[in-house]
Amino acid sequence: MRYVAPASVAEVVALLAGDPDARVFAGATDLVPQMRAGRPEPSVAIDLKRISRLTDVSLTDGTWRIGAAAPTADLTANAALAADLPGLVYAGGLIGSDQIQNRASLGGNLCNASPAADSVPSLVVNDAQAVVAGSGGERTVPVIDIPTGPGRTSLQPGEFVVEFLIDRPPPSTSDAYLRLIPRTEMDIAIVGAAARVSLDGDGNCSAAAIALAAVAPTVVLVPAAAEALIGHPADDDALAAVAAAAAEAASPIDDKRGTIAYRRQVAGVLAKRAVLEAAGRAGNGGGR
Amino acid sequence: MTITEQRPGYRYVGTRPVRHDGLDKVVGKARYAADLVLPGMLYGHVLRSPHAHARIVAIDTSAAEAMPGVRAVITGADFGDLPADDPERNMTRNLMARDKVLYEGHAVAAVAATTRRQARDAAEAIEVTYEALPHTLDILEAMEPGAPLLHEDIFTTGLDSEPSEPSNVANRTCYERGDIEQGFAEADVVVEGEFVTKPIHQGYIEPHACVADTGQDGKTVIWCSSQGHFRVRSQTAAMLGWDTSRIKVIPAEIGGGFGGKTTIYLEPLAVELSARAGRPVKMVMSRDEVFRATGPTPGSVIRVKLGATGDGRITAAKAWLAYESGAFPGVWAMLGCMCVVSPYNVENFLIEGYEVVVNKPVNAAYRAPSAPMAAFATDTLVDEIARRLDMDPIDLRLLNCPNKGDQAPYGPKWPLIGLRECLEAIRDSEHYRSRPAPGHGRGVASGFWFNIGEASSATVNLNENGTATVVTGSPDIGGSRASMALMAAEELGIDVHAIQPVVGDTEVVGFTDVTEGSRATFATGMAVVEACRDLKGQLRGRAARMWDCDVDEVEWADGQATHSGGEHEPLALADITAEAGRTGGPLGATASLNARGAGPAFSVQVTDVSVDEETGRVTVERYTTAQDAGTAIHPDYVEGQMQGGVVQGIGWALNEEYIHDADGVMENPGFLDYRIPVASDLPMIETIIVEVPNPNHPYGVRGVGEVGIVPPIPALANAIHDATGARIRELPMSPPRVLDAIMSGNGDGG
Amino acid sequence: MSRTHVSCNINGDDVEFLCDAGESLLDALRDEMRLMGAKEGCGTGDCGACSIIMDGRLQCSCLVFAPEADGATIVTVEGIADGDHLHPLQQCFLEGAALQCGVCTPGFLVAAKALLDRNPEPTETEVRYALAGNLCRCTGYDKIVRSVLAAADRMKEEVAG
Amino acid sequence: MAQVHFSSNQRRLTGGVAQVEVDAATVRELLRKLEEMFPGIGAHLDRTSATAVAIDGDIIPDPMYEAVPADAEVHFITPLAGG
Repeated sequence: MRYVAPASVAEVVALLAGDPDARVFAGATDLVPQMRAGRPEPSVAIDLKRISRLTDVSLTDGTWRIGAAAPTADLTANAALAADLPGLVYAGGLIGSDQIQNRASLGGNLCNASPAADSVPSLVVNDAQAVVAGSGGERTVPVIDIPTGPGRTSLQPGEFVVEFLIDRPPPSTSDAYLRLIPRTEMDIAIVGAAARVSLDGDGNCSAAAIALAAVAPTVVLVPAAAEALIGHPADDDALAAVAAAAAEAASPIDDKRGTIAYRRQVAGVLAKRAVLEAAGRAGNGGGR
Repeated sequence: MTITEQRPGYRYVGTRPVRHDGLDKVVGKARYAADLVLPGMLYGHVLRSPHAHARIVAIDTSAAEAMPGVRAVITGADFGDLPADDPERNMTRNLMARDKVLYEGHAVAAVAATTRRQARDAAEAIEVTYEALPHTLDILEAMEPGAPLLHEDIFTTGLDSEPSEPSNVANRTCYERGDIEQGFAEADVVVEGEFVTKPIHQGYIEPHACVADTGQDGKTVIWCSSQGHFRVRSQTAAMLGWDTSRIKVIPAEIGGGFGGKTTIYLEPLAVELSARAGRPVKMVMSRDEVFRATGPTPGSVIRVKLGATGDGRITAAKAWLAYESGAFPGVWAMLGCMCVVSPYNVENFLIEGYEVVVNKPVNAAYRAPSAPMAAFATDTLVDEIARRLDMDPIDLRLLNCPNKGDQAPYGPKWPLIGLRECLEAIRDSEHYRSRPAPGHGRGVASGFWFNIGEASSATVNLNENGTATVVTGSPDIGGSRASMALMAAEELGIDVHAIQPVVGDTEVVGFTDVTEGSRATFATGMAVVEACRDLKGQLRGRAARMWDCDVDEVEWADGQATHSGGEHEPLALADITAEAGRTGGPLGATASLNARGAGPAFSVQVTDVSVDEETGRVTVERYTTAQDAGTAIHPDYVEGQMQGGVVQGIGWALNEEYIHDADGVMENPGFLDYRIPVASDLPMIETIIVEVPNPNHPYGVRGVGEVGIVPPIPALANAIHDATGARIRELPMSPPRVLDAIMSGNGDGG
Repeated sequence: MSRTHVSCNINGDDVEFLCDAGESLLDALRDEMRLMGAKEGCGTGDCGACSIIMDGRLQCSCLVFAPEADGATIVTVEGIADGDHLHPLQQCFLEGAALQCGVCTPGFLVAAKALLDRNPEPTETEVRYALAGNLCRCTGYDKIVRSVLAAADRMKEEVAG
Repeated sequence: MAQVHFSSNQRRLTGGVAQVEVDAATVRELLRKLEEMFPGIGAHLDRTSATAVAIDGDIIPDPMYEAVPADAEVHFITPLAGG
């Protein structure tokens, strides 16, 4: 294995174009354990952390640009981002320990393509767009279109994610993410649920998005849960409908971390609670 | 907090000095086995079985031997086979498979090469031809006739008639007293249940590691991480067929053991590789190997039935216990039988236990081995009786509490024990007297562990400047060096930091058994005290020479010699050691002994939990443990043992488990999915040290290392029941299982 | 295969070493620099025994490729004390009996230092969450958490004094 | 006379006898006398790796040469392991 730390996106594109076994990384928090578990080493490990565009977090013209390799600790430390997108920032702060969060990135979390990735549901409910670079130039793709199954993405050979674009949420809008793990830290989500809720002047939901982690091969957007909410306040009836829709949308598997029945039940519970939390914040004006 | 019963005042014993080995450990200088580097050192790597059960048809090492950097390759054929009745035979067959592999992770071959990477690549290039065999993973299934057999030569012992067919059941143990039918007939309340637990790993943070340097003289030096370097020596000798005098074992600092480092895994392989390569060989396990190939504590199925009178007296107990011991039998079911009702006086009981082999890693001791699973069953049912009778659970336990002179279920009469005092300490604690917070549930449980004595040696040398060096053979896994120094300080009357406690290798100190069974401070401490008392006699003799008087005129107290007639100024220890060369030479003493009279240990614990009834997540909100230490020599480390044991029990109760797939492959061989508790999972663990001195130890010590792990499982199960009404009888009480119990309305039986 | 040359500053010393590209920084620290304070407990970032601070960030050195350290400033447990003067965390760990076997201790000290560097007055809960990436199997964490809180108090007094 | 108690497993070798009185100065002598009383039990109990002795509640592994006080209560038990 070779190690390279290019200084520009163009250099990365060139390295990837010439070598199908090359692989980009930011924190290597998935790559190293996979290598230790016996996965073949890449021919070249391309360190993205020395490209400022990949690690910067900035707000320009009402859009947050989050470098794909920015450590999630940098998101947590960014008060303005946390005010705008508290659910996403909280999700980033759930990924492993402080040690992990100083390396793990949203780009890595997305492209590792684990169904249980904590930050992906929050990216999805906030309609995040991924800027993807490849030999054909750059393109912008909705985040939800990137994972296609466990360990698989829609990225073409030679492509990698450069940054995420998220529009600042409008007023009276906020998001939340909750996950269920057996311990308090250091676990992979058995189920995760993200919600984004906008409230109108009467306290009714005017827009909503709910997405689930670890209940299907990829992140699942639950339009039925959003529909159940829109036009209503986040009251018991609406929340029960959200929970039912989320449980219905879940198509989980039995594995070492949880059972089908448990995941369905908890998907509903977490969806409901995430909506309640997001709506509570939205009712306080959201981030503004 | 310490609750003390009639113990004398001491000057050093019971104080909390900074431990002697602490500084090296906080600056990163403490040397563990994996930290050792020798010139020319090679790296060893073990090839392990991917199959749970398979016949080894052929092993071809030729490709591996031809690879760059490879200096030696070994397989089971390179070691002699021990006779069938040799007690170490199973150990040797665990270290390197012969004929068959018996679990996924079973060692098949090993390589030494110049770099770690070369060793690993070469190990993977060894071609092993397997013939897969049917395997058995489930304890009850393995007991059935017709189950896949691990061993052709296991015929169940302890049955009423000798079996004609081999089986996976190694032995049946039975303890019986009184008339069980009569006992249940007298009962107004009868409760029963089946309790199931999974294998649990000790989870020490330091993986097994050793370095072996075998010289051309046919001798070898081993540096290793072990709870007992004399056992490393004898077991390594047994596997190699060597005389023990060819082997010197130097104990490195040990990064946790909890019973898991009372046996060996790597050392004979490293010695053999080193002998063949003519170079030192280091072997360090990965975490994955630690989980797959080193000893967990058994999974179990335990059925208990208890009867009690309306006023709470337990009249009868019936227990059926099956422990899975992994690929080779152990003593786990027997120990479970001896513990299952021991915190209670029961006149009528029938206890039977079965030791069952399955295709999983060979079990090793883990902190009060076999007792926690048994306590899970019994103390859950005792809680059920208390609820049925509307009795306080502590009062119920006090009513049935054994005292000195009562007959323990495993036979002998109880010596002086402190269970009653522990129960009273919890009953009187602020925690127990306060009501649980709204929504919280409370659980109580008690636990028993024997504690053991065994052989220990100590040498105490006085230095010319009045300091002392205390050399023992007990690896220090939790602060025992500080305890040795405290006892020596108390005896000699010099400052605890004027004493340097050292763990000696196999060639500098007398034979000492493994640091296990909560014995180091008890047994090795006894040897230290005996050597110090010998020295005090010598010091009086030297003072007599210095004063030119009869030795009977010299008294020793508070670190100085005084003349009974008052004719001489007292001589401090340093005054005497300074003159030692002129009064008869160096001052030193050695004691070697079999420590007798280990004091049984009891712990009583109370916990409050909250349960998220929609997800089944349990949060431990508050925890208090009371434990009889006999005498706490260094209270900080007594508390540390209590707290560590409790938290291991919490992990076992809530989240830890071995998960195997249908092929017998472990699915969670890492700390990500084998979930030991993290700091944010826990509250402070409040401790109450109860001191009912052990009359058989000069300072009243009982071992404190193990019993703390026994009560947490039933305490938490009882608290979850209190919070939710759901009775959980299978571990771990993880969110899915707790939610399932809540939703299916599993309450108390009956 | 040729080895990679790395220049960095470790505990105040400018150093250079050669490593394989796929080697972890943990292995490089231990094998090349003979700094044995950081331990490997898991090799997968789950236990924190290999914690170091690299360019001000707490990391698991087992997850860092050694060549990433080129140009970096690294603090290991060996660099926490100020000469012979122990860091208050080290002193409080000793006085508070916050270690038993000691193998996790270097990682805890480094992680706790990173915490106090960024949050000098943490609550008990903040300490527990900040140290959740460091596993200890001996102590049940009680005395570790108390010792970190004690060190924070002591550092505050030192600043005030 | 020492009071020797037998566990359920051991009673299969004593024909169901739960307790006997034996006059013996050491465990070795005790085993010899028990063997005379219950042929076969000596070999069963003599496997020191399999049996320890509790004399008046004090558990002694490898007890062959151990003294047996007069009126001692003796149990043959499993040798203990520990963590």
